[in-house]
Amino acid sequence: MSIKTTRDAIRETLIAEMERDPRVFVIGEDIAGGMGAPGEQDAWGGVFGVTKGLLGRFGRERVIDTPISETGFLGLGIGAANAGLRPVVEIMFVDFFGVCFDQVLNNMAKFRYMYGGKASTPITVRTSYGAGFGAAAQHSQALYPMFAHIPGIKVALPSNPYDAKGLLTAAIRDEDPVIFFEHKGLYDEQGEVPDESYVLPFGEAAVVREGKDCCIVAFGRMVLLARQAAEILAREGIETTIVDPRTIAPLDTDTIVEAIAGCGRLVVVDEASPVCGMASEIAALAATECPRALKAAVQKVTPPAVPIPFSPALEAAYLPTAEAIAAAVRKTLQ
Amino acid sequence: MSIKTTRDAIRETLIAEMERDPRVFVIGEDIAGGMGAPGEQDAWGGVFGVTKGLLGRFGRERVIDTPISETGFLGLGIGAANAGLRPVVEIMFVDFFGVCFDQVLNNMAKFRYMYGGKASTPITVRTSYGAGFGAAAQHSQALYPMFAHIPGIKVALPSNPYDAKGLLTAAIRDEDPVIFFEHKGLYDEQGEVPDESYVLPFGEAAVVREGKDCCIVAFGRMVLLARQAAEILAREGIETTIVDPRTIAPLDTDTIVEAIAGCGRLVVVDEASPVCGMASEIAALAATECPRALKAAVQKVTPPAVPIPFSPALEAAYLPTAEAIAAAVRKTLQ
Amino acid sequence: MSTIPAELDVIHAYRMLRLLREFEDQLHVAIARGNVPGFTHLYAGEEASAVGVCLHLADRDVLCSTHRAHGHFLAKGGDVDALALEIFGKEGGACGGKGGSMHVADWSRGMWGANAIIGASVPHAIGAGFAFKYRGEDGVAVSFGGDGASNQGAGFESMNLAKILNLPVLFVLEDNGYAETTASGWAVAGRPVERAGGFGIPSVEVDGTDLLDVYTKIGVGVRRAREGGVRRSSMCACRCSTAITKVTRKPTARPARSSSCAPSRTASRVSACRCSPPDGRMPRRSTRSMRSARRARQRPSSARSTHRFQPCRP
Amino acid sequence: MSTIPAELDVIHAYRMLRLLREFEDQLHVAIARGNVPGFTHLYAGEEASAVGVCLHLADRDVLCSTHRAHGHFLAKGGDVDALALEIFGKEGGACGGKGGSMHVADWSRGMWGANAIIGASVPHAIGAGFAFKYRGEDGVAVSFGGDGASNQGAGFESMNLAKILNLPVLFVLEDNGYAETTASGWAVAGRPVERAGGFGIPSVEVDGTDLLDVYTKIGVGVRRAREGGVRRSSMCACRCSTAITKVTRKPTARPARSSSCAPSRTASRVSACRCSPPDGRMPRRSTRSMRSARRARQRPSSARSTHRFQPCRP
Ligand SMILES: Cc1ncc(C[n+]2csc(CCOP(=O)(O)OP(=O)(O)O)c2C)c(N)n1
Ligand SMILES: Cc1ncc(C[n+]2csc(CCOP(=O)(O)OP(=O)(O)O)c2C)c(N)n1
Ligand SMILES: [Mg+2]
Ligand SMILES: [Mg+2]
Repeated sequence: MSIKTTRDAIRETLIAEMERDPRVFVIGEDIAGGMGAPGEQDAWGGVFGVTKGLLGRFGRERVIDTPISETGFLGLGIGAANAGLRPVVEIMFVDFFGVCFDQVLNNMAKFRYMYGGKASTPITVRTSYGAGFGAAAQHSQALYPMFAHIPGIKVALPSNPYDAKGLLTAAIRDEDPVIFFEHKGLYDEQGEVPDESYVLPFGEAAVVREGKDCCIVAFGRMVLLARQAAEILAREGIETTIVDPRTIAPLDTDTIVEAIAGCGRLVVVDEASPVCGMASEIAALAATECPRALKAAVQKVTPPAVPIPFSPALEAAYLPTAEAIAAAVRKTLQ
Repeated sequence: MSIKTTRDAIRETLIAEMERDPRVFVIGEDIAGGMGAPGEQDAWGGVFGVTKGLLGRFGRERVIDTPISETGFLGLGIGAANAGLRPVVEIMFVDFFGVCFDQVLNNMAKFRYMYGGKASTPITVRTSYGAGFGAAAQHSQALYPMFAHIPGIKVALPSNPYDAKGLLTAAIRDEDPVIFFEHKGLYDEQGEVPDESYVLPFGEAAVVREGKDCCIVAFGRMVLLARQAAEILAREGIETTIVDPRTIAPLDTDTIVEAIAGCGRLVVVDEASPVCGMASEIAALAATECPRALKAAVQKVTPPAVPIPFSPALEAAYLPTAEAIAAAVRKTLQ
Repeated sequence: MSTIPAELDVIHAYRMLRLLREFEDQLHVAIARGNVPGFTHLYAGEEASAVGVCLHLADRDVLCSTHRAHGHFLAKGGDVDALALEIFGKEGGACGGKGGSMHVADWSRGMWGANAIIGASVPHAIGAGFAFKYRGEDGVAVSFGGDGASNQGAGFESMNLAKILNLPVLFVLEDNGYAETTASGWAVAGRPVERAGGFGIPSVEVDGTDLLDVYTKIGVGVRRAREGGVRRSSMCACRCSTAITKVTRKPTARPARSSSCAPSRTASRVSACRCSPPDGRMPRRSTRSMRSARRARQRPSSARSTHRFQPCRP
Repeated sequence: MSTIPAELDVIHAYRMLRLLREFEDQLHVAIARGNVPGFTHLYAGEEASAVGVCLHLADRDVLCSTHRAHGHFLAKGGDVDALALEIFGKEGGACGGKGGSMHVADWSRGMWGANAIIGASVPHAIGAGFAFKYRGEDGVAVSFGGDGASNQGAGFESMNLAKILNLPVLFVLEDNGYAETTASGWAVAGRPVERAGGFGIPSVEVDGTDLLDVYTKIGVGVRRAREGGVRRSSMCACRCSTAITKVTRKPTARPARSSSCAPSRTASRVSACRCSPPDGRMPRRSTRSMRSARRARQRPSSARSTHRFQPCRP
């Protein structure tokens, strides 16, 4: 057990799984870096440095740089998975799923069912998401609700290094396709992470904090903001429960509903766009599963429904904040 | 005013708008049919025959068949719209947005905002959706919730010929991108449709039926099933309100919330997959806007979260039915 | 006129050709009678393409197919009954009735499935090829695609990847003259076979109605892929003879689920969904393959029905 | 050595080259100092490509660009101040600060915008070309893309469409040797310029550091597109001289939004984000274009910083 960043936790998971299982390989744009460019091997390790060091250990056979052909290499991963390998494909930014969306929507998500249970596509797709870095409309989206909408894939959304390691291990060992979301703002976050491997099962939410007054359900990096909000509120004497679903497909509705019903008040915090997002999904759970328990209107804390602006000032106004979450909680208590 | 099918209503709208505005043109796979094949011009008019007859009136300059390159020709439409034309692009089945999703997600939806309000992309994209035809997992999806999730596009979901004409007219005249959803099962539905042109503004729901006991919000073809359910229930003395939002982006939340609050009971019927779909979005509205008014748990009537099966027996079990809606309404009244 | 290669079992080859044709001919009748749900695309007339390629393949080799896959399924060794049951949506079907005609697959035979998104399966073939290379196996992956599919971005990206990663993949482009109603002569700029050249991939054009032509020339590509070396990937543009034998129609055998759905003019259109006679628009070359094998007794029925899909009113 | 075409205003051309270079050089300093938010991609070293093409264009012509667009913006006549303000995310910026470096546009000048999805803007160029043809205007649309972009499906589909619809479009492929860290010599199978041939589109390779070479050869393509006829679309593969001048870094000038975000090792990486010296890996051809114009005083700084994007901790 030692303190590690999310970046390092993900990297050590990849290394462990590649050592454990020769079928595991990683593929993506600049995932090693320097392909075809003598003299600068392993300079990058992906645009966020997550896969740095893999090339030296596993060589070009298992650490594969690609051209900018997401449909091609995601499809390659799908085919390799069908053939029994365990590809870990990186789509550099979640926004780029646009150019290879069909391979998710109509292919990897459909195979097992559509081919009568006879196909198996054990692929893991890692991707980065999230705003806050001046990356503007095409490099800052969250988008995971769209993937949760598609039956046939699993979606992990870790909020800390420990969960990242356990969920990624589970993803790689899973017999079905998983999309693994890494928030850009969490790569440098630190936390305790055991050195040995462990699996966090999908579909088990974490109750991060317990308090009787209001339940906050938050996703990914929003869990950090929720914790800050909870601190602010605690100083005011308001006790909150925080639930971090960790995976959104499958979703641990039991734990979430129990927490909502226990508090009678609900705030949902989601970095994704507000319509048909996870905030609505959780609010809907309250309405379908425990409406009688609700003592106040559910509050959604999300960005507005606009593309993500570039200017730092506008982007700051766009994103949820701890203060906005605290205000929403206070509102449920009025 | 005369009785027309949805197919004919859409066709006459296209003709009227093309006659009215020389900037309007239609483009898509086999939209006329027979390109490059002498002797069989205008044989198809699109796979559903909606655009049949346009070629004879407007010629190959304005009725353009394409290769199977959705990214290419949707992008072409976007560029042509940027240049001031009014393209009506057909994506044959909504499932095929997978191969051109980026043009929606990161391009047409983003331009106006991302370029500081200086770009304008008045494109209309028509597409067919829906199950019930043995078309299996890759040709039967609904998917509109994913589009509602993307800020920057408008989404129309007409449930009858009259609305189809008014909404399509509005879409083509709109300065912003619109995706227009046509349910395969509605093409042959008939209804009264004025011969002259009219515009139905986006963001105005229709209250299809009024009754005090329970509010049913239904989308697209589900409105038909909701009406059948209402008839069944009326015979049992249960009076229902039916709201047809008609457009899901923008969504007329005022009318919907008013109807929910008025009845105190809510059933949402959606053909899309249940997670992060419109059913959840409406249920969430109840939880955020009028939870106190709820006298019973909200009921979602949707397919299960699985790919769409081919076998007619399985497909029938997959889809919502009028009886399932009626049962859900009865449940809210227990 | 091609000579018959010594290693070719002509009787087996002819059996396969006949099997593919018979299957489609009988299915065609069932479709015309309204007994088949959903969308069905017949392979009649293109038999020599599937058979000529698959004669070079073993079960361990992988085939990635399109919406028009019955022939690929059978040529790759898939079970006839499982195919039929699947197309009719029955238990015991190759995919348990969940897939239907557009998704038939037999994974045990390396038939990875019909895939009804045009172009979508091409990258899976390079994935299979990647797996062969990764494991040091000598398998070959074959991607089938139509002339229409040749305009989807996925195929180009896959050719580039196959080339730079040096994967054992054969891309077969079955040009039957049309993508639905659109002529390939118009929709496909340049000569399809030359597109591979832009990626440095060797390519060859074969007569997709001539079994010997397909068998012989494709054999070179398959061997190149299997034996490795610097030019593993191949592309072949296969001109098939017949017009599009496309029959898409509505199911009728299903019970109406909702009573309010009054009969509409759909009904009349259904009857129009019968198989139209050969329209004579396509070059009606006879299947030289069969003649070469001196067993041809029948010309391919170049039936083409352009009736569009008519939604059934549930 | 090319001769100077009589109609070329060499002073104007040189001014443009210098403007593009000066802008990037000054921006580079601002970036290194941490004053520019988000991702910025400099065009330094590729000036002759943008200028050589745009000298043939008028405001009514359309240019569709990439993530590396400052040079295209200026060469197409965009306002320098509006560009700078946009890159800094300020009011008065070309997009009101909503777009930033990766989305700079000047619609009044036919500069349709930087677009940071690789390959995504290529189809928009054919849409612009379509509009010109539809309205009977003689405008030309130019699509710029990098060597990396040349492997995205969108570009292939667009070339095919441009050819069969006979649209006035020029596809410019700026091969600067790299897509991020990946060498084009490895990632791009075959010779890029030959890919157009697969679509029957005429193509030419030019030296992207030689203004006269670009200007002269591209002129043929632009004229062909503008004047119509049967071979309207062109493709040009433009070899640019410098290495990738890519500087992506984190903003520092922004106030921390959340107090719990302790400083991390990001800070130390920022300082490493200075412009590294030319790494000598690329052919260091001097900009002959400028020499040709006999005004070159300075070699292009082929600065290449490979520092990866470091998220700032909000
Ligand atoms: C991405 C996508 N676009 C459109 C379609 C609709 N569609 C089904 S078959 C077909 C024609 C295919 O033509 P081709 O590739 O030549 O195959 P063929 O039917 O001639 O065997 C089209 C356009 C589809 N299934 N997928
Ligand atoms: C679809 C997509 N994939 C990946 C990226 C990430 N990315 C940004 S720039 C770049 C390299 C582009 O290379 P090239 O086209 O050669 O342009 P250059 O930067 O060399 O000018 C990549 C991979 C992206 N923006 N979009
Ligand atoms: Mg075809
Ligand atoms: Mg480059």
